[in-house]
Amino acid sequence: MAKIVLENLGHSYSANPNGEYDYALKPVNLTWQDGKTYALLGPSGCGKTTMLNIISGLVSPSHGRLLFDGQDVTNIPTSERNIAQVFQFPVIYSTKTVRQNLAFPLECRRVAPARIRQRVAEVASLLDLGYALDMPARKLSADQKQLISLGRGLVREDVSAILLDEPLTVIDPQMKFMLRRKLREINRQTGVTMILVTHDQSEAMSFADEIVVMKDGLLQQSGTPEELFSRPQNDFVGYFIGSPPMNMINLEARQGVLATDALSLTHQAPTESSNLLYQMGIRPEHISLVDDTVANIGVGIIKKIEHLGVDGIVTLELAANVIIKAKTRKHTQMTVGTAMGINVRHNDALLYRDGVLAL
Amino acid sequence: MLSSKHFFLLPALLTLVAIILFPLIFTVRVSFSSWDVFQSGLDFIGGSNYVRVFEDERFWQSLKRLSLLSIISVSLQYTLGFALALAVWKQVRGGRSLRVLFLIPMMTTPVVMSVIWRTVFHESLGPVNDILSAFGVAPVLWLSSATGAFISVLIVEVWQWTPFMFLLLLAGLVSLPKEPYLAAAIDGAGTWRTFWQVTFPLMAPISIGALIIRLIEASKIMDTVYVLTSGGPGTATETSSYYIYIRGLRDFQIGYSAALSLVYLVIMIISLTIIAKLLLRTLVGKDE
Amino acid sequence: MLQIDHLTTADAKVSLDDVSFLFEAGKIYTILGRTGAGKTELLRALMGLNPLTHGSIKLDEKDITEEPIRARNMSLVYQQFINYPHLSVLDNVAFPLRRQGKDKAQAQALASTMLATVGLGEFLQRRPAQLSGGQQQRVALARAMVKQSRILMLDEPLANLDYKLREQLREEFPRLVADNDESIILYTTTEPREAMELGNTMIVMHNGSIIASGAPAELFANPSTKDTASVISDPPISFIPGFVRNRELYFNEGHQAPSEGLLLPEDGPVTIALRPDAIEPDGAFNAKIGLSEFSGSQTIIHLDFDFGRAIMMVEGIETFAAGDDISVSIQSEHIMLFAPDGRNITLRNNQHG
Amino acid sequence: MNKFYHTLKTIFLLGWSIFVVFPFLWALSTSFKDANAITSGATYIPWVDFEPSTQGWTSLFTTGSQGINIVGPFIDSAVVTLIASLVSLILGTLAAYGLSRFEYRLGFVKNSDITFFFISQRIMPPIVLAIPFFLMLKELGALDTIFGLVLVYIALLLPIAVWVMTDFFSGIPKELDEMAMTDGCSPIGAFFRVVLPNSVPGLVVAGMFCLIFGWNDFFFAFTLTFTETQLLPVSIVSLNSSVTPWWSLSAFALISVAPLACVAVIVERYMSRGTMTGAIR
Repeated sequence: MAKIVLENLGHSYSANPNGEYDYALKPVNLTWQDGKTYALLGPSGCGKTTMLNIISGLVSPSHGRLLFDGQDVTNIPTSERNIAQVFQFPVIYSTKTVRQNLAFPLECRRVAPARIRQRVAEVASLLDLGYALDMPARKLSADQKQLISLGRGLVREDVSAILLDEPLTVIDPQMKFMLRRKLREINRQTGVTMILVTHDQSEAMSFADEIVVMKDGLLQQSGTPEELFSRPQNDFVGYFIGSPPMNMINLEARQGVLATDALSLTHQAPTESSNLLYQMGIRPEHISLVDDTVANIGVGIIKKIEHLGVDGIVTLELAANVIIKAKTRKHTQMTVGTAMGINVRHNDALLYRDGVLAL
Repeated sequence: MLSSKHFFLLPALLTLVAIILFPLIFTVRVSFSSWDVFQSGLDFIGGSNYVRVFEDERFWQSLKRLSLLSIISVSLQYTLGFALALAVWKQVRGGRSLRVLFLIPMMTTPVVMSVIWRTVFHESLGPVNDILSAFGVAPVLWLSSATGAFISVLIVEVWQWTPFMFLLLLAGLVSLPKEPYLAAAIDGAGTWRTFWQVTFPLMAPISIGALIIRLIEASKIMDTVYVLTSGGPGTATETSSYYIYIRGLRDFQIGYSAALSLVYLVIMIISLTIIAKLLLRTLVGKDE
Repeated sequence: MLQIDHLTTADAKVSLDDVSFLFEAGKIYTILGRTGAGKTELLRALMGLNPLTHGSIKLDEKDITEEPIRARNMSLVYQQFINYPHLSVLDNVAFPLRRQGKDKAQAQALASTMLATVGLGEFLQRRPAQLSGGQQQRVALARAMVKQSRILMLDEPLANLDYKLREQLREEFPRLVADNDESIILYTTTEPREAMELGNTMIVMHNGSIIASGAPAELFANPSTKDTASVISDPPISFIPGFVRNRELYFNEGHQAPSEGLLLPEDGPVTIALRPDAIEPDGAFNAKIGLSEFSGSQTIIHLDFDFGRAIMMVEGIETFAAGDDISVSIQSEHIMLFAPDGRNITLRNNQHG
Repeated sequence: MNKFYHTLKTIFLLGWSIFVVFPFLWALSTSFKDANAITSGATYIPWVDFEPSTQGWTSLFTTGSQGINIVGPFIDSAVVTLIASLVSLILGTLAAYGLSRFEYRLGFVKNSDITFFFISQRIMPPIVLAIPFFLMLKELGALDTIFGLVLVYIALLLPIAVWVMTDFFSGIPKELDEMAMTDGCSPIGAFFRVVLPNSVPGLVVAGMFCLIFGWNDFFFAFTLTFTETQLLPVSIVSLNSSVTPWWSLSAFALISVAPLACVAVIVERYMSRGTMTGAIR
């Protein structure tokens, strides 16, 4: 187990990076605590896989240092890093049984046979694979194979972190749910640090204690799911976290305040010159819709209602042609074309200056 | 009903049937005749040609020799081809020209190269004995001793066909996924373990394909033998094909050689099927 | 109008089992089902790609069961991003038009208009392999739509895309097919939310059969069988075995379940279905928290009761520690009851008034 | 440890390279020798070991009693190989496509049986076919003609084309041709408009294999031709049995293996790109 520190860590695939566009991963500082779960989240090509490969040792970073418990491992080969990894496609030793698969990392490290038997039994019971120990590993289903991959990491007592590279991609939708839960349980029972790479924000939100959002090789924000949701540091995080994305309403500076015709919510106007774009960001979940169209901060006409089951998404047109979306459970009682009153708590209306959180 | 799907298959199928089926049926018919130099034509003598086959010690000897030769040469080709493929697999510098170089022997005509090899193995004027003598080794009777001739044929076969193994195995290696290797590194497996636990199992289907193809081709060996040793000295390098050739096209015992070829064909099909099944079971662990 | 009667297939891993339906022009049908439910097989059978062992297909009163594929006036978008690798984006979309006999200039003009509509106006001369997954799927969509065929079929078109791209295309989809009033659109998906969001009519498939169909909201509110309820619920619906005795509802371990407003069936076993919104914090039931996870502004809490497992959804982001005890209430107005044979037997007082 | 492996690898590669190159270098050196240089035992380097002469090479292009004509056999070989390869490739590609996409059934015979029938032709030892071929071509009046050989070589090469292309087509998603059909192509149209343009790598590999096995065949050319038509392998063997000097023989051999050695460059390119793997399973 270890604390992982990324110290000014960056990577460029070209030898002499000219300008920031040459970086697959722009230099970043992060500290990951022992025993927690982390997610690297972003669209394809955002640098999350490069970051994972640097941690696993597949890629040697062009800048900065990587520390495991204070020890510099930047140039240490994968095999000596004490990490484990689960890949997108299940990797198993196809000629071996489940038991032999689980024992393999210990055999490679010349652990005593009695100790190997004991560890394999412990891990098998943790993963509920006890019944399958003597089956050929290749006969198992994809989700069980992923558990074997995970087990090969868990069986080692010295493992610093388990890296999960989109491990749920090839799993049946019905099994995804189960496997995600299993991963969380294992983290809780063993206290091993887990780092998940994914493009699926809901997967990241439900899995991780802390999420690192990335885009174009640049760290956007790192924080708990709650922080990312309620205080996205910029418009990209607001867009990427949450579905539907955060509503962004343009503001104008008038009489010392930033305001919009759409809602009677204002923010303090800045003192600096304001050639900048100011926007108000409101989560669809933070908008409450009421039948009363008078005692509220704005009125919108319902343009569209999407039923998503328990809850629904309502698209509204406000004054000045501003379109917003709201998420509600009362969608079944609404009809398109009617006017609804809109309420938003002032705390939930965030101010963005040129796309960056200003408050 | 002739639909578009027949447009694809029929031309090739009919061509092959027309070219192959007549000779095959004809061979079966001839094998029941006494057609030879003195009596050309299709009479009917029952199964006496087949009885003769089973009593023909020289044929069974040639079959034994052929099995030995093909199993040894194909094993060598596989081992060397795999080793070569692994050696140049990840090599970047100079790798391409080495790969091209290693492929060249399979592109050359076996009989033509055998003509060259004859001069190479020439016992007084050839370079091999010359070089060996520089190391103080006495001249080897490459082509005129039984063992020497067998080894010469083996060397030429290995030279000619290792590239074929190399080609198939390297093509397989370059298409392997990289994750299993990273996983093995993470699990702490060294070079040796990684090869046996990752590379070898992943390459098993390709290995089986390559081995079977080479065994099929090796069992037909005849060109090299014809040019290099003419089956000699004595019958030391006489393979089945070559023996059937002698009986059929040199002695002109058409009927008898037809029987020989059919027996040989049946043995080939049965043994190759068994070998394929065995390879599948040992390398892939299929349990059907 | 597309009428299918008793479609049955064999041979494939998943086969259709006596499927009949009437599709109307100008509507979007979403076909929801799990992997292996027969969605793809249905589309392929309609297209003529999978042979039928039984049944007939009628398009506008004309029997097309035996028509060759090219004459069927249908188009299909695959889950994998399938385009013609050797043709440029423009030629890809022009391809079906050329086959319809349009001349090159006309076909390319129509194709470039369609590509502009799907937002690929700048990429006409690229090869599909040079585009991202989302763009490739747009090309496939453009090629399917440009033909203006009577039936447009989309087989899980977004399944292989990134989460956010999926969201974006889902958002755009209604606009792309907005001026459609003659075609029948069939759209398969495994995601209940996608099916409900996009379809005028939702068709639920299970084990090769259509088990339910209707307006999405209506189907969600009153699923006719347990299978239907299970397929269309995301997050999952929890089924807890129970029974009715003396006009009271019980969970199997003997805990009485709330039944206010419910008309209970005769005494006997029932399955009590709890959607995530049926459970709320604080109340008479004790449970252990198995796991809590965030989903947007909601927190999903997995509960372990004495009598079974269920899922609760709480508005807002709240931290619940796994392993803790919690007391919850169960809202009888969100409970559904299913008979042992799977029929929905939920009856409420107000429905009778 | 690592260094040890590296040294071992280098020695192995070097040793094998020498083994591969050796017969060629020897033949090249021999082709510039004269009688003196040969009968005095093994010599290697021109000017140092012996005085080079070009008679080995010039004799190949001289006609008459002193010369050996290589031009005729070379053209015959090229014509037979190219025509037979082309026909096999066309027929084999069509059949492979049919077998990978449609279901054929004739009694108990299914697709896999037909594929096996094609490929099993490679098991057939040439000797089994040689005599009947001889008699058949004699009936057709095609003995000792290019036409006769082409016919036989088709039977020889067709299985190779079917084998390579079947595996190649199984790697092309069937959705591609299905899509062409939904876009208005007939099955045949789908093949020509969509599948074929995307099959170039497979066609190249299959074509190469046909050329290699066609060009290098000896036995059928040997049994089915005599004087009118003569292919390179047969002419060199007939030289070998006579009293032809080593220098002419070596020059002849080098010329006849040269064209196909160039093929190695193309094969290497396709192998390295990984486009050949479909052709193996």
